[in-house]
Amino acid sequence: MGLIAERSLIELRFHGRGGQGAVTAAHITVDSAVRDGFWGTAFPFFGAERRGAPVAAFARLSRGRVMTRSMVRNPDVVVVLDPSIMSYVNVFDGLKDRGIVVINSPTRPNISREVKLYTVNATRIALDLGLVLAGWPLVNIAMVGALSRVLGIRLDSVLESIRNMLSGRMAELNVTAAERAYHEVSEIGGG
Amino acid sequence: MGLIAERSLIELRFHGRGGQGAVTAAHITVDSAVRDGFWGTAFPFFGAERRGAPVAAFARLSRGRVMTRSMVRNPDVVVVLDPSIMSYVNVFDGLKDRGIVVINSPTRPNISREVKLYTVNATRIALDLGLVLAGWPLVNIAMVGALSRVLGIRLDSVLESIRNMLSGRMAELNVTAAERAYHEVSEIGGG
Amino acid sequence: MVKLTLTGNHCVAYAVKLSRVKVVSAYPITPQTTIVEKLSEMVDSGDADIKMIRVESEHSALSAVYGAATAGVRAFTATSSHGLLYMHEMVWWTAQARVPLVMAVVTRTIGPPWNIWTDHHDIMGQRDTGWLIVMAETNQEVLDETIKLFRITEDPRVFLPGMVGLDAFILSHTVEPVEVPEQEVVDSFLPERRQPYTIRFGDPLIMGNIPSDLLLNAKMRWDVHEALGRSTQVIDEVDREWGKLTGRYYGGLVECYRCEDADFLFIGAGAWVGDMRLAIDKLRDMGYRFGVLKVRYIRPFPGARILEIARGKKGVVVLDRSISAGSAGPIFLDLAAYFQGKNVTIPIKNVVAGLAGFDVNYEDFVKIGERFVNEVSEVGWVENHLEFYPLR
Amino acid sequence: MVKLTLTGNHCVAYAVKLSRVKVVSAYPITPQTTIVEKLSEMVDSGDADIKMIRVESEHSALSAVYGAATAGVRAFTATSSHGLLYMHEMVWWTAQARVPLVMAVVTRTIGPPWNIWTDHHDIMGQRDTGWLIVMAETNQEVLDETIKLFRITEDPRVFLPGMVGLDAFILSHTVEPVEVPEQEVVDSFLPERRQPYTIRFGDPLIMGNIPSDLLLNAKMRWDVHEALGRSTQVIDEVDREWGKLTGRYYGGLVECYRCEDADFLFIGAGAWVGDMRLAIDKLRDMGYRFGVLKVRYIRPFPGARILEIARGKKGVVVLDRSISAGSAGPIFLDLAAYFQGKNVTIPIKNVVAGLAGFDVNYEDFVKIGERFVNEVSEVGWVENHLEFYPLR
Amino acid sequence: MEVGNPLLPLSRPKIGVQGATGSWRFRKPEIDQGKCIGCGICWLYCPDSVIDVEDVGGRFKVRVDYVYCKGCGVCASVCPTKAIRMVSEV
Amino acid sequence: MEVGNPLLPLSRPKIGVQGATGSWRFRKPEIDQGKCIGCGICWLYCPDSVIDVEDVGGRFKVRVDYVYCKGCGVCASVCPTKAIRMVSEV
Amino acid sequence: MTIRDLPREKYVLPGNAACPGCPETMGLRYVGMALGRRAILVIPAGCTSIIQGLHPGSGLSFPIINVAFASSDAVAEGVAVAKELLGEDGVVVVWAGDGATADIGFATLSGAAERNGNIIHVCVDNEAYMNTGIQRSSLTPKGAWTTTTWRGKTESKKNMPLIMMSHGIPYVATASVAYPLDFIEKLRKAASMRGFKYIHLHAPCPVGWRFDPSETVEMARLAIETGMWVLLEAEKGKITISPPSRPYIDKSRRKPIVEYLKRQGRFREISEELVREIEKEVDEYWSTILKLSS
Amino acid sequence: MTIRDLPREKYVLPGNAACPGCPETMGLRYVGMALGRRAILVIPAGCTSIIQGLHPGSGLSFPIINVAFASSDAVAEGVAVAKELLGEDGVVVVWAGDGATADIGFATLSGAAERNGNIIHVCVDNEAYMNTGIQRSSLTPKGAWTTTTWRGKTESKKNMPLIMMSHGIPYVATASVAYPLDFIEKLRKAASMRGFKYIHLHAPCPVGWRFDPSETVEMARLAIETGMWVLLEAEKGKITISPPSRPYIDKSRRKPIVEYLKRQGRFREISEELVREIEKEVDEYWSTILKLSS
Ligand SMILES: Cc1ncc(C[n+]2csc(CCOP(=O)(O)OP(=O)(O)O)c2C)c(N)n1
Ligand SMILES: Cc1ncc(C[n+]2csc(CCOP(=O)(O)OP(=O)(O)O)c2C)c(N)n1
Ligand code: SF4
Ligand code: SF4
Ligand code: SF4
Ligand code: SF4
Repeated sequence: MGLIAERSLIELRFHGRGGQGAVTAAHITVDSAVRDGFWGTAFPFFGAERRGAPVAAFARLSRGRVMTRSMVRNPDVVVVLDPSIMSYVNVFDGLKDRGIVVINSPTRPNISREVKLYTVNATRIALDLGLVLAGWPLVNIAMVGALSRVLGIRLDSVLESIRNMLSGRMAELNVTAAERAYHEVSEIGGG
Repeated sequence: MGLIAERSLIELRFHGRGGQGAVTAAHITVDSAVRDGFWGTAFPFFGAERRGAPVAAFARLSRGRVMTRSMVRNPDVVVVLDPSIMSYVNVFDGLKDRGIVVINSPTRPNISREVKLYTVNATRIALDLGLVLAGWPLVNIAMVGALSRVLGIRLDSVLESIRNMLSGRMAELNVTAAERAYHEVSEIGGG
Repeated sequence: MVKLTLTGNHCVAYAVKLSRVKVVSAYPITPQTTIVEKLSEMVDSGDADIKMIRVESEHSALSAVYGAATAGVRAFTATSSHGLLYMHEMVWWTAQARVPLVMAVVTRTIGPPWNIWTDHHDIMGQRDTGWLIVMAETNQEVLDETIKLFRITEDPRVFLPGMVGLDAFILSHTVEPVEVPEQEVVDSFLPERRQPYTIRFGDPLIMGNIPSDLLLNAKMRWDVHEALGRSTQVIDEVDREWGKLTGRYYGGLVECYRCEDADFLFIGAGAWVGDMRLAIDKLRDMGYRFGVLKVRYIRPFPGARILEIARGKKGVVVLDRSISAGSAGPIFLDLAAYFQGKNVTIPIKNVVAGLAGFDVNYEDFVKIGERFVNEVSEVGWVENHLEFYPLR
Repeated sequence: MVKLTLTGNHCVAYAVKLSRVKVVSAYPITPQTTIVEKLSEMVDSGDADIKMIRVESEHSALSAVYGAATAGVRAFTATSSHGLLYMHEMVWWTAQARVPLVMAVVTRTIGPPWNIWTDHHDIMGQRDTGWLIVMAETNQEVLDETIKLFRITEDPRVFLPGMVGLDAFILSHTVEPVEVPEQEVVDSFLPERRQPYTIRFGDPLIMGNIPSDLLLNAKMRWDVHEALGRSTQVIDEVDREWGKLTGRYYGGLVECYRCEDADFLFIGAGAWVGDMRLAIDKLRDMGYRFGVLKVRYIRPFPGARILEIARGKKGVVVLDRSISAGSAGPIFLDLAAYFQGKNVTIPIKNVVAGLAGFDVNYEDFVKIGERFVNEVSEVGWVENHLEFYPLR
Repeated sequence: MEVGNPLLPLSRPKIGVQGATGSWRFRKPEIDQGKCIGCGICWLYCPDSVIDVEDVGGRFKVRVDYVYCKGCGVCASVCPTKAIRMVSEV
Repeated sequence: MEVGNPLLPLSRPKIGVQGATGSWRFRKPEIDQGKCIGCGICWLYCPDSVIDVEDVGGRFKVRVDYVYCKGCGVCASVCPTKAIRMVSEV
Repeated sequence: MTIRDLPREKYVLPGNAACPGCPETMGLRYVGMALGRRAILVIPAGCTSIIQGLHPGSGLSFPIINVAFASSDAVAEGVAVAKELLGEDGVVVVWAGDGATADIGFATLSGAAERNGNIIHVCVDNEAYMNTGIQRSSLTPKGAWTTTTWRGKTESKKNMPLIMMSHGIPYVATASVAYPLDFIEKLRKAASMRGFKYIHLHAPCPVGWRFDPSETVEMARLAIETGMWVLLEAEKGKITISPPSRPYIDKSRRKPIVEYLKRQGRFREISEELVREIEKEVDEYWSTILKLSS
Repeated sequence: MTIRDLPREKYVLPGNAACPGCPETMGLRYVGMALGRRAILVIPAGCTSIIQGLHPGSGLSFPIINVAFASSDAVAEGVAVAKELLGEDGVVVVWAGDGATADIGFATLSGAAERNGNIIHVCVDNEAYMNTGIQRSSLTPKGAWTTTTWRGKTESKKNMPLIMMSHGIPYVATASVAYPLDFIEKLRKAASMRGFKYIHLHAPCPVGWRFDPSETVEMARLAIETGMWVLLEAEKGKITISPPSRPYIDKSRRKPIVEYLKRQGRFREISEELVREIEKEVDEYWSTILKLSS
């Protein structure tokens, strides 16, 4: 029994860079939750993404149908795929009080806000598995693994969803990545 | 003092063939009447004319502004530029009782309707003057000359109008044609 | 002032020349063609100092005059029916670019089947785009409104393009007496070209890149609507001034004929208003006190002006020469919705007639008027607010 | 029935495939592109038995599917914004040719400035053309309506083309759970292709030459309007049957949420209706009894159905995501004019919001609702029936 | 709604769709059967399909349908033996 | 309504219109001034105008504006003396 | 093939709405003779829209889709694709004027050509917009009067055959109403090939060019004999000059160009200088096509 | 001209919205270097619309009219005509992608060319619709993957330079982002001529072609070295091969075409047979242009 079962609506924001798969991460998150019997929507920040530029994606998870279609203005959860963008983008913008932040980071980041902080070294996982495209570690799916643990989505649902969305070797590598991240994610406590 | 001054509205229909200038005839008729202080409108039958095909044009003459813009359904006056089309087209269609008919014809045509009939040999006039284009005698302006007499439009107004609309040799030949037709037109009486 | 007998299309050409338009680009289509031909003739004979761009389509025609206008000169185009539809994207574009320019639309129905006769589907289909739209009843009005539109569209309170509509054949190809003003009169009336911005060599001004502030962008769009609102006053001023100069004042957004003491009104736009005038004279002879309210401006829609005049009447017949299929005639929609918005309850009947060029004249209007009075007095309202004429 | 999480655009692609469309032709434009891409992928992977014509423009896209449809097969296209404007001539053409076909329109605002976000100017601008127009609120509805449209447009009582509108990004690119029906279900629902005539080799049938009888031609045009009228029943039947097959019945032309006991209604179309639902729940908590009436079909305009539901209410707010500049929002115009025609006096407020993609959510609707109730109770009517949101 | 419904914009082929187009004529082709060698060239070029040919012993017998002949004169101009003469009807 | 009115769709040139695009980078060009022969080829090809050159005694002195350099690596690939090396920043 | 071999069924019916001496009806008759009941015609706005006469009759006896001005090749490709899916066999022909082909419809044409859509496009080239009353098109020749070029067009005729060859389509041919057998053979050849076929038919129009309607064929023939118009075929970038034009490879056998120009009212006011310019352009064109036929 | 002679003013500003390694910004920088403050740019929808970044700023420092996709050459001609009337001197440049040039906007382009409108049209050819996410255009080469040709495009790249030469305009040239000085010289030459000038700029796009952004210039150069793209100029129908391509007139000096193809992700699944077909087409193209340069 995790967060997802406790709240009627969870709003999430994913931060990454163009080409890093933040939208796919949001999609798989929703798809997994749906497999667990929840409802969800996911959508990109509607802009012209360029490879490498900071981008955001959004998701909403809920017990019943999600009615609102507007932008997520005050997320409950923020997922940071790429910690380096934190020096350019205020990833905490609008985050609810005592909100949850899941960061891809090898170390404990320095955060001057009261949040529930989780980290996982998704980059390490990706590099270990050889999940690299054009020099970029592919961390997005690993982050979904970590996030699912935080939210209380069943890991099996996540793995099913990955296998459904991807195929072949990419699917299997990402399944492994998600599993590892699921287990390696750790809570750091307020910053 | 002719017909034009007597009636509040005179509706005219001109019959000819595509290329024969029925529209121009209607236009000059109106233009001449306007020079005499009347109001008038003239318009073609709105169709895709082909050279040689029977066509019609319309005009309305009036003391005050002509308000209606609809087709002339019941003309007071019918002008036939080319008698040969009378075997294909019912030029009397809708003509008002005791309506006026002005025909380009060397002879008295056989007409089984009660009309006020005028004829003028406009073809002869055109051929005499060498008003011929691609084998066709140009009778349209001569017919305006004849018509103006019937309606009571001043010949000077017609000649002015011709000179204004056409230029050079064509203007002068047509002025002569209109003058001749004005003087040569003759009333035949009911048919 | 010379009095000439001119077709509606030649009136357009004269107006364009008198307005000292610098660039014309247009593509032939029946029944607009004689506008382009006349202008070409004027240009080629040295009679008009205009540069013609003889484009390969209507989309390009409006694009070319848009380019010329953005670059700083007065520009004009003309089209009809399918031509208007083909340039539709640019119709939207030019309004939102806030570039003043003028277009004549010879209103013609839309195919298939191919059909060159008048109805108003083409021009009414542009009523969302942000253009001013004025419909002419007579050739004189065609000439006058074309000239005035340059002044109105170039007014800083407006800065939008505008179109003048004239009915296919029954104006475009019909000659009637027209007073053509002297060049000096028009010169005194039309100021130098004004526009909100001009693209110039050496001045890096960028038009049209993606907005960062969507609310600001929404406000840009709303300002197109507001500018149309502001234009109502401009139209009034300009119409009055033209009236003073020429003696021809049309009443601004709408024109009335025997409205004051009328119980019932015909409301419509375009050339057939002449037949409405005749019809109401007959209807009055028959004991029905009708008046005619001519909607000159379709955009801005003169709801307030119409209401002022219609308030207190026993009934109104709105005659539309097009239909927004699946709803009703567009003038009716604008008008009835406006009345609803002001909580005015007058029976309004929408008669859709004259589609596809089907000829409608004063006799038809007499029938329509008579029927309407009977219906209203029997039912107390209208049985069916939308009717096709002639009824099957 | 499989439950998948899909974007609105992928729902369109699935629906097209399930409807056994034979020919697809479309031209890329953001945010429609992923429809074409997905279909291309399905075709190239052998997943769908469709022939794609990869044209060079939207005018040609609609032309190509028009040709295919006239020749006898089920055909589909999709576009958005400027693409829709660019094919505008063919939008008119296909309706008057009476050729059933289906188009998805990802609603996007119109430039300049370039802007890819949603509003409804593009699709609402087609409301005169004779097409059926249905607006979706959810991805499920996108999928369902696309399938149903084939059935409705190919019904002999209708025989007109139809478009389904889905909001840019907030449907087109948003994933949510969708039930995708089995092929057999769709097969049992959709009959073989029917159309009023088919061009065949060896059979000299001529489509579209000039009419001799203008009244007959006028009646052809009127029949487009009448066919839209007839489609109301077809839509109802089809929606019920689909409901039986899938458990998803939407109410035909309109859908209601808490309308019965409401004093006030929000009326609107498209994706933002979800936020209206949320808003009225909150408004009810605040003591204002609101309901939501979702206009599913823009054409045929469901005036009668809306009136049935709205009759007796204390007030109505019509939310338009576009404006007919110089008049008012198009849904408002259709609706208020209809009410006027039926002599129904309910205060109606037209709020034009969400232009150019400006985000509007349930909080905004709460504000709008509250303000409206206050205004109506103070003024007894509305002060100004047209308002831009957010107010300056 | 199906083929035959008058509200559909459909037509069928019809001889004389524009009426008796012979009335457009102001000159008329007359064939001198003596000069005619039956080559069929006039038939080949007549823009209006109003020349009909019949095979008679390896030669074409040529006939003009004057109800529809518009009098263009193309037949006369292409005839290699000048067997066709355009005669004025004005 | 004139230039400057916010309701007109007009823009003016601006450095950094898309923000500090250096943040897009995951690798960084480092110039080995020892190897650099000052030919200016990197300046010529840099797609983003973020290489600035200064004429110093008939040779170009080259400097990268890292605030905006997107790290594409074009400069490195065109440098004839391989004086530019792309260094990972991930 | 001789005249005797041609079918006699009428596809252009007597009593249609064309002008006397119309080159378009001539051409349509040849399309009927070449393809007969195998053809569906797609016809954009132009004189042929009128020629059909008034609904509910038609002066043409083909299956016809009249279509919007700029849409024809796309519509035709749609028809062709559908017919192939339905297993119905025949030839889809776009019959389009010079305006529909080379101006407003040019992107549509070029797009279908690039996709190698399986249709035949026939451009019936009367060198102006005749249907709307003789306005300039991009295929109007230099110096010609039209109602939008009162002092003669200042630009040269766009070279559509060459442009279409540059599209690399399977078949490009030129034809003339004066050489019906040549045109019919080319149509049949095109119909036997798969992919996009372009045939450009030279069609002198008495109304627009201002000559007597009896001279339509003569005028078309003069265009060949003066070398102003060249009959050819191009397959895979290789040009073959067709028999009627072969004699005129030898410039000395060509008639002087003025003989063609002076017969037409539209060139009445052409200057000698312009005539020389046109002569030069004709020579250049011949030299280009001869290069490409080597 | 050497690098040293080039102006240093920035027309493409740092911090614009282009992808890393973008060939379009490269090209725009050369336009700035060639024409500087003399240019007004007319830009249809495409990547360059995005590259400018968000209102009210712009990453490009030219006077720019962004225009509807199919309208650019007509808008540009309107601007040019107006500026001439106003007596303001400068160069109006259409900067359009391959889609805007050769597909939806082709009739507009061709029309302006036929009228000999006084503008320069630069086609920046990245061989697909990149702005909307890599869809096929008529200039996408045979065999290339795009999101609308998952198994590779089956048709050949439309030959725009040849087609524009067939328009008989005063100046046609091809260029490449790998040869900036050549491009700049051609732009300046075009700017010095009156009438319609067409320059086709080959612009390899890392995003759409699937190669590392550092390789943009390399890829462009390989196109020249393999003979896939030929730098040339054509004036009055006569072709001159430009210096960078001259060595490759000699086929033996060309690199094998696979060296170019295999470097790009979009050709990953191309068959050997198709490669041979492409080779054949390249040879044919060379033979055509060599004929026309003689
Ligand atoms: C979009 C659009 N623009 C203009 C027209 C008007 N129009 C109809 S036919 C025609 C000219 C046709 O010229 P061409 O293609 O050369 O054929 P021709 O009439 O000479 O046979 C024009 C301009 C139209 N129908 N549609
Ligand atoms: C009428 C219309 N159709 C479609 C679009 C969508 N669109 C915008 S840019 C683009 C592709 C541009 O491709 P190209 O011209 O090759 O330029 P690139 O993006 O590659 O620079 C498309 C299809 C549009 N803006 N307008
Ligand atoms: S005159 Fe013309 S229409 Fe009559 S038969 Fe001869 S060619 Fe045919
Ligand atoms: S990496 Fe790219 S953007 Fe950075 S300096 Fe080098 S070429 Fe310029
Ligand atoms: S104008 Fe010319 S092409 Fe058109 S119908 Fe008449 S003769 Fe034929
Ligand atoms: S997609 Fe290609 S052409 Fe477009 S901005 Fe990115 S790199 Fe440049």
